[in-house]
Amino acid sequence: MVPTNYYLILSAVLFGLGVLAFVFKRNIITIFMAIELMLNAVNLAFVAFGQALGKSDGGVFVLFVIVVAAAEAAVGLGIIILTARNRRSLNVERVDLLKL
Amino acid sequence: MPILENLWIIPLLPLLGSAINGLFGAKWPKAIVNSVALGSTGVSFLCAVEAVREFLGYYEGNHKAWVKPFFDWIVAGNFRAGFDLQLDHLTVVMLLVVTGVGFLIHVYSTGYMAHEGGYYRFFSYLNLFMFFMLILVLAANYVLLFVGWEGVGLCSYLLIGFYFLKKSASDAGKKAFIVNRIGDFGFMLGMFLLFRTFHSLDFSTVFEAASKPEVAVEPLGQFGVLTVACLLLFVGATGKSAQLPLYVWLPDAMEGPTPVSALIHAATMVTAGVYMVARSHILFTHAPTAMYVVAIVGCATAFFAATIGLVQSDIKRVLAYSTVSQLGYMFLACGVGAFGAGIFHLMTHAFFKALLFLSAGSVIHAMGGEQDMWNMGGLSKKIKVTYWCMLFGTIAIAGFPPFAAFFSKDSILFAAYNSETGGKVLYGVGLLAAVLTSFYMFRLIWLTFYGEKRYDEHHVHVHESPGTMTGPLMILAFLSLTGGWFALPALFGGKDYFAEFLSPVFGAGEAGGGEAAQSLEHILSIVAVVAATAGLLVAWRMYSKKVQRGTSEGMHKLLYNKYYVDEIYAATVVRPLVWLSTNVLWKVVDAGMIDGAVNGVADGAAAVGDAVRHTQSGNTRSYAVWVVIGAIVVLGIVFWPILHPALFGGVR
Amino acid sequence: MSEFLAKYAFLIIPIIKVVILVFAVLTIDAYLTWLERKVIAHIQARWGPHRVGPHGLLQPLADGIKFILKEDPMPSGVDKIGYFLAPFLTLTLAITSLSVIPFGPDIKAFGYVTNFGIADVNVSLLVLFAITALGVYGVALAGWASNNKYSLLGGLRSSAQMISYELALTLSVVGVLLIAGDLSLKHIVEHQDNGSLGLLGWNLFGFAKDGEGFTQIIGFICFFIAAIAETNRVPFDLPEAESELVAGFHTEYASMKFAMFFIGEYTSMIAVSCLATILFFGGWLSPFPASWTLTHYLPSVILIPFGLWVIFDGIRYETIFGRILLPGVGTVLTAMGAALFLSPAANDLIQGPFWFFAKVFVFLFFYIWMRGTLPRFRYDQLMDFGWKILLPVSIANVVLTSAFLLWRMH
Amino acid sequence: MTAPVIIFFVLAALAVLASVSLILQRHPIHSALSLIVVMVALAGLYLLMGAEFVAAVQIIVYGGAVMVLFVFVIMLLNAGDEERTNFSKLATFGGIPLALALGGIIAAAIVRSSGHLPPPAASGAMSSTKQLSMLLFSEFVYPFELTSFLILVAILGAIVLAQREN
Repeated sequence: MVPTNYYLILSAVLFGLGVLAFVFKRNIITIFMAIELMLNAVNLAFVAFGQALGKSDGGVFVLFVIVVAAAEAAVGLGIIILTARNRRSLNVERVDLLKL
Repeated sequence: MPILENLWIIPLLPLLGSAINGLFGAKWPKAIVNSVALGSTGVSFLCAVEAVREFLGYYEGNHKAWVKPFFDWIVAGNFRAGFDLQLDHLTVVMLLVVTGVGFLIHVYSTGYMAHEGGYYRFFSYLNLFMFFMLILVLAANYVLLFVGWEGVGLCSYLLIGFYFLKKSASDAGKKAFIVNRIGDFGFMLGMFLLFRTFHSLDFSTVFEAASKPEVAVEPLGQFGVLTVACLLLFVGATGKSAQLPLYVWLPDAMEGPTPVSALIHAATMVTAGVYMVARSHILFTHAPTAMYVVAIVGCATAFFAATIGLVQSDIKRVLAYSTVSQLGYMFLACGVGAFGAGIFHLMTHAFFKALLFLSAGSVIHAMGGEQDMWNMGGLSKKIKVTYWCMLFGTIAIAGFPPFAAFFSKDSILFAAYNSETGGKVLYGVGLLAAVLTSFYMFRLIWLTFYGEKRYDEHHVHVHESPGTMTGPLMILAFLSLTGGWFALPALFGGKDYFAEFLSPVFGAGEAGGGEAAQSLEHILSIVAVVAATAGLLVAWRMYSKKVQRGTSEGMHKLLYNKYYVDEIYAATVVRPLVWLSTNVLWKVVDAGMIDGAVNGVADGAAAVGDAVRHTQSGNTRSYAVWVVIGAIVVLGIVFWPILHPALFGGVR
Repeated sequence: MSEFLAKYAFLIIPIIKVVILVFAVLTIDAYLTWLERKVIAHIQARWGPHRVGPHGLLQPLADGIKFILKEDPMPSGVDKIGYFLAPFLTLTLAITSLSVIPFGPDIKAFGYVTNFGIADVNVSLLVLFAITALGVYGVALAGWASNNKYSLLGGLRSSAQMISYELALTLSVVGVLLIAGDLSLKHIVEHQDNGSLGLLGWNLFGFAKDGEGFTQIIGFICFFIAAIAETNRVPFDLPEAESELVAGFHTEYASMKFAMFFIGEYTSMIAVSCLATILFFGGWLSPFPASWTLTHYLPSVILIPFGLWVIFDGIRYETIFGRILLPGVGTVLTAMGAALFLSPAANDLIQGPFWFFAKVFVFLFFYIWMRGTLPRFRYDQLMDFGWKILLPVSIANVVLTSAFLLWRMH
Repeated sequence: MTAPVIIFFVLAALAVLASVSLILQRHPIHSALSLIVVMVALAGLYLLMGAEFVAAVQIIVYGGAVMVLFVFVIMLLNAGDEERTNFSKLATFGGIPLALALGGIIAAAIVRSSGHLPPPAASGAMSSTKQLSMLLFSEFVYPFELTSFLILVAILGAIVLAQREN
C-alpha cells in the first residue's frame, strides 16, 4: 500500500503549483484552470483521507467538489466570454477597471 | 381607595390633554380644544379632591403619609429613583391649590385668549405645566421632584416666550430659563450631597435618617454637611421662587400672557421653592445657619421688592414685584421655622395674587392691551366686577381683616417676632414691607380705577370681560376673602385649624398657645392693621387727587430702574461670560479643539485611504497575490502549533 | 520455464491478449471498410471493389499500403502538439475502449482461468464511458490544431455533438444499470442469462431471472441513436459533411494520420456495437434456451455450407488467382466447421464469442446499411433532436424503469 | 518498493510535470491539455486507491465535460498566446515566492501532522461504488439535492451571461 502521506504531499505540491499558476498566469482562462487544478489537489487529499480512515465520505466530498467545479466552470466561462467580448482581451492585467 | 391606589391618574390627565391638544389641536376649533384642556384639568381637580378624601380616611387608620412606588425609573447600584408618588397633608394643600387655581385659570384663559393666535399651543403648554407641577408636588423623592421642577421651568420658558415673535418676550423667556439654571445647579449639588450623606433621595429615607437623635443639630454659624446641603437647596429655591439675588427673571416674565403670570408666576410655580424648603423642613431644622440665611434672604427680598414695586407704572410689574415680596414673606416664615405659616401664606397668596393678576388681565383686556397705569384711571364705573374683584384682592394682600393675608401674614410676623435669632429686626423689616405693600397696592387701585381717565376714548372703548373671565374672578375673590378663616379661631384663643391640619407634617410646633402669646398676637395684629392703614392713607394722600406721570429723579429714579440690578448683573456676570464664551469657548475650544479633532479624524481617514488606495490597483493578479498572502497568514495561524517546531528546529 | 510462466502470468497473458486484440481489431477494421464499400455499392446497384483480389478482397491491404506510402504534408501554421496528438489520441482511445469489453465468458485454457477480454474492472462500463468521453479531444484538437476554418468548424461541431449526445448515451444506459445493479459489463451480461427463456432474458425484452427486469427497448433505441451520433456516423456525420466542410476536422490530415482517424472511427463503431450487444442483447448469451443443446452446432452448421459455397464459387472465378485463393479460404472455413463439429470442447469454447460476434456483426451491418440509406441531419436539427427529444426520452426511460423496479420490489 | 508505489510515483511525476507545463505553456490550449493530463493522472491515483467510481467521474465530468468546455471557450474566443505583461509589481516580484511559501506551509503541516493519521486501510474501503452511493443518498441526500439546484442555477446563469443582448 502507498502511505497516505505520499498522496497528501502530492496534493500539497499540486496545490502549490495551482497557486503558482494562479498568480503567475495572465490569461484569465488559464487562471481559471489554475483554480481547477487546486480543486483537484484538494480532491486528491479528500480521497486519500477517505482511504486512510476507511470511509467513503472522502469520495462523496469529491463528487460534490466536482459538481461545484462544473457549475463554477459554466458560470465562470460565461463571464469570461462576456469579458473577452467587452474588453477585447483575455489578459487580466488589461481588465483593470475595478479601481479608483 | 381607587384614586389613591393609582395616584398617577392625577398628573396623567393634564399630560394627555397637553399631548392631544399639542398634536391635533392645530386643526380643531376652539371649542374642542377648550373641552380637552378644561376637561383634563377639571377631572384631575375632581380626582385630586377624591384622592384627598380617601387619603384623610386612610390617615385616620394609620398615621403616616401615603407613599406608593409605581415603577423604577433609574436604578444604578444602590441608587434607586422610582416613579413614586406621595400624599401627605402638605401635598394635599399644594395639590388642591394647584389643581383648583389651575382649573380656574384655565377657565379664565378660554376667555382671555379667545382672540389670540396659537390657542391650542397655549393650552397644550398650560396643561403640560399642570402635569409637571403635579409631579413636583406629588413626588416622593428629590429626583422626581426635580423632574417636575425642571418641567415647570420649561413650561414657564415656553409660556413667557409665548409671543415668540416679540423679541422682548423671547428674551424674557431665555432670561427666566438661564437664571433658573443657576438655581437648578445649586439644587442638583444639594441633591448629590444629600445622596452622598444618606445614600438615598427618597423623602422618607432621608428624613428618617436626618431626624434620628444621633444626627446632631449643627449649631449656628457652623457649616456642616446638612447646612451646606440646605443652602444649596435654597439656592435652587431662590432661583425658582425669585428671591434675591436671582429674582430678576420674574418681572420680565410678565411678557407672557396674563393668565400665565397668574398661574405660573404668582400662584403655583414660584411657590415651588417654598414648597421644597417646607418639604425638607427636617433638614432645615437641623441646620439653623441655613434657616437664618433663608430668613434673612426672605425678609430682604420682601422689603427690596416692595420698594421697587412702589414706583412701577406697568400694572403687571407692580404685581410681579409684589409677588416677589410676598414670596419673601413665605421664606421669612420658613426661615423662622414657621413652615406652616409659610404654606398658609402660600395658599392665601395663591388665591389673592391669582385674583389680582386675573383682574389686572381683565383690566388690560378692557383697555385693549394697555398696561401702563398712567394711561388708565376712572375705570371703576366702567368695569364694576373687575373693580370689585381687584379691590378684594388689594384689601386681602394689604392684610386687612378678615381677608386672607391678614391671618397668614400676621402669623408669619408673629413667628418672626418670636424667633430667637434677631427676631425683632426681621419683624420690623417685615412690617415695613407690609406698609409698602399696602401702599403700592392702593396706589395701583387709585391710578387704575379713580381719577379722571387718561386714555383716548376714541381708540379705547372700555368693556367688561366675558363671564368666563369674571366667573373665576368672583370665585377667587370669595376664596381670598375666606381663605384665611382657618386661622380665625386662633385669634380668639381657639386653635389654628390650618396649622393643626399640617401638624402631621411639621409637628405641632408653632402657634404657641398661652396668655402672653395670645395678648402679644393681638397686639401684633393690631400693629399690622395699623401699618396697612398707614400705607392706605399715604396712597390716598398721594394719588386720590389729580395726578400726572411724575418726572423721576433721585431715589425715585433709582427705584424706577430697580436699583439698576439688571445693569449690574449685565456688567458683572453677563458681559464677562459672553466675552469668555465668545473668545475662549467658541473661538478656541469649539472652533479650535473640537472642530479640529473632528476634521482631523476625517482628514486622517482620508489620508489613510489615500495611502491604502494603491492596493486597489484593479489588477487581478495583485488581488490574487493578496489572496495568497491572506491564505498564508490564516494557515500560519492555524498550523502554528504544528509548524513552530519545524520553523525553530524543534524535534517532535 | 513453467514457474516463470506462473510467476509472470499476470503480466504475460494480458500482453498476449493485447497483441491479439490489436491485430484482430485492425484486420476487422480493414475488412469492415471493404464490407462497407461492397454493401453500399450493392445498395446503389454497383459492383464496388472487385479488382484487387477476388471480389476485391485484397482492397484493404492495398489501401493500407497506400496510406503508409503516401506523402504526409503538414500545413503551415499548425499547432504541432495538437496536430500530432489528435490522431494518436483518437486511435488509442478507440482501441483502449475495447480493453474492458468481455467478448465471452471466462476461458479455461492450459489450467489458467482468464476472462475473455483484456481487463476485468468492476466498473468497466464507467471506464468505457470515461474513455469515450476523452475521445472528444481528438476531434476538437484536430479541428483546432490544423489551422483551417473548415477543420475548426468541423471540430467544434463534432465535439459539441459528442458531448451533447454523451448525456443521452449515458442516461439511456442507466435503465440497464438499474436492472443489473452493477457496473461491471460481465455481470450485466450474466444477469441477462435467463436459462429457460433464452433471448427473452435480454435487457431488450427484460424477462431477467428473479423477475427484476423491464424492457429496455426505449433505452436501446436512445442508446443506438446516441451511439451513432457519438461515432459521427451517418446520419450524424456532420463533422465531415463534405458539402459544407470539405472533410471536417481531418481536412488537413493525410496518409497515416488520416488513416488513424479512419481506423479510430471504425474501432469506435465496433466498440459501440459491442456495448450495445452487451447491454441490451445479452452479450455472448445464445438467443436459445440452454436446454436446446442442438443449437450448439449452429456455428458449424453455418460455417460448413458457407465454406462449400465459397469453394464452388471460387472454382468458377474469372482470374487464376481467384481460382486458387477462394477455394483455399473455402476449405479452411469448412475444415473449421468440421473441427468444431467434431471436438465439443472447442465448440463450447467458441459458443460465446460466436454469438457475440454474430450480434456485433449485425450492428455493424446496420451501421453500413443506414449509411447507404439515410440522408444527413442539419446541424440545428441535430442539436434539437439531441437535447429536446433524445435526452427527455432517455430520462423518461430511467423514470419508467426505476418505477417498475420499485413496484416489483414491493 | 512494491508495484503500487512504483505506479504512484509514475502517476505523481506525470501529474506534477503536467502541472508545471500548465504554468510554463504560453498557449491556453496547451495549458488545458496539461491540465487534462493532470486529471487523468489523478484518476489513475484514485484507481490506485481503489476509488474506481470517483476516478471514472473524475474523467467523465472533469475530463469529458468541464475541460471540454474550457477548450471550447478557448477555441471560441480564438485565444492566442498569452502576453507576458508585468503591470502588477506585486505579482511580478512577490507572486512566485509567496505561492511557493503557501505550498511549503501546507506540505510542512502535512509532514508534521501525518503522524496522527491511521495507517492506510486495506484497499476496498472505498472500492464499493454501492457503499458510496448509499452514503450519497442517505447521509448526504440534502447536499446532493442542493447540488442539483446549484447546477440549475449555474445553467441559467451561464445562458443569461452568454447570450448576446438583442
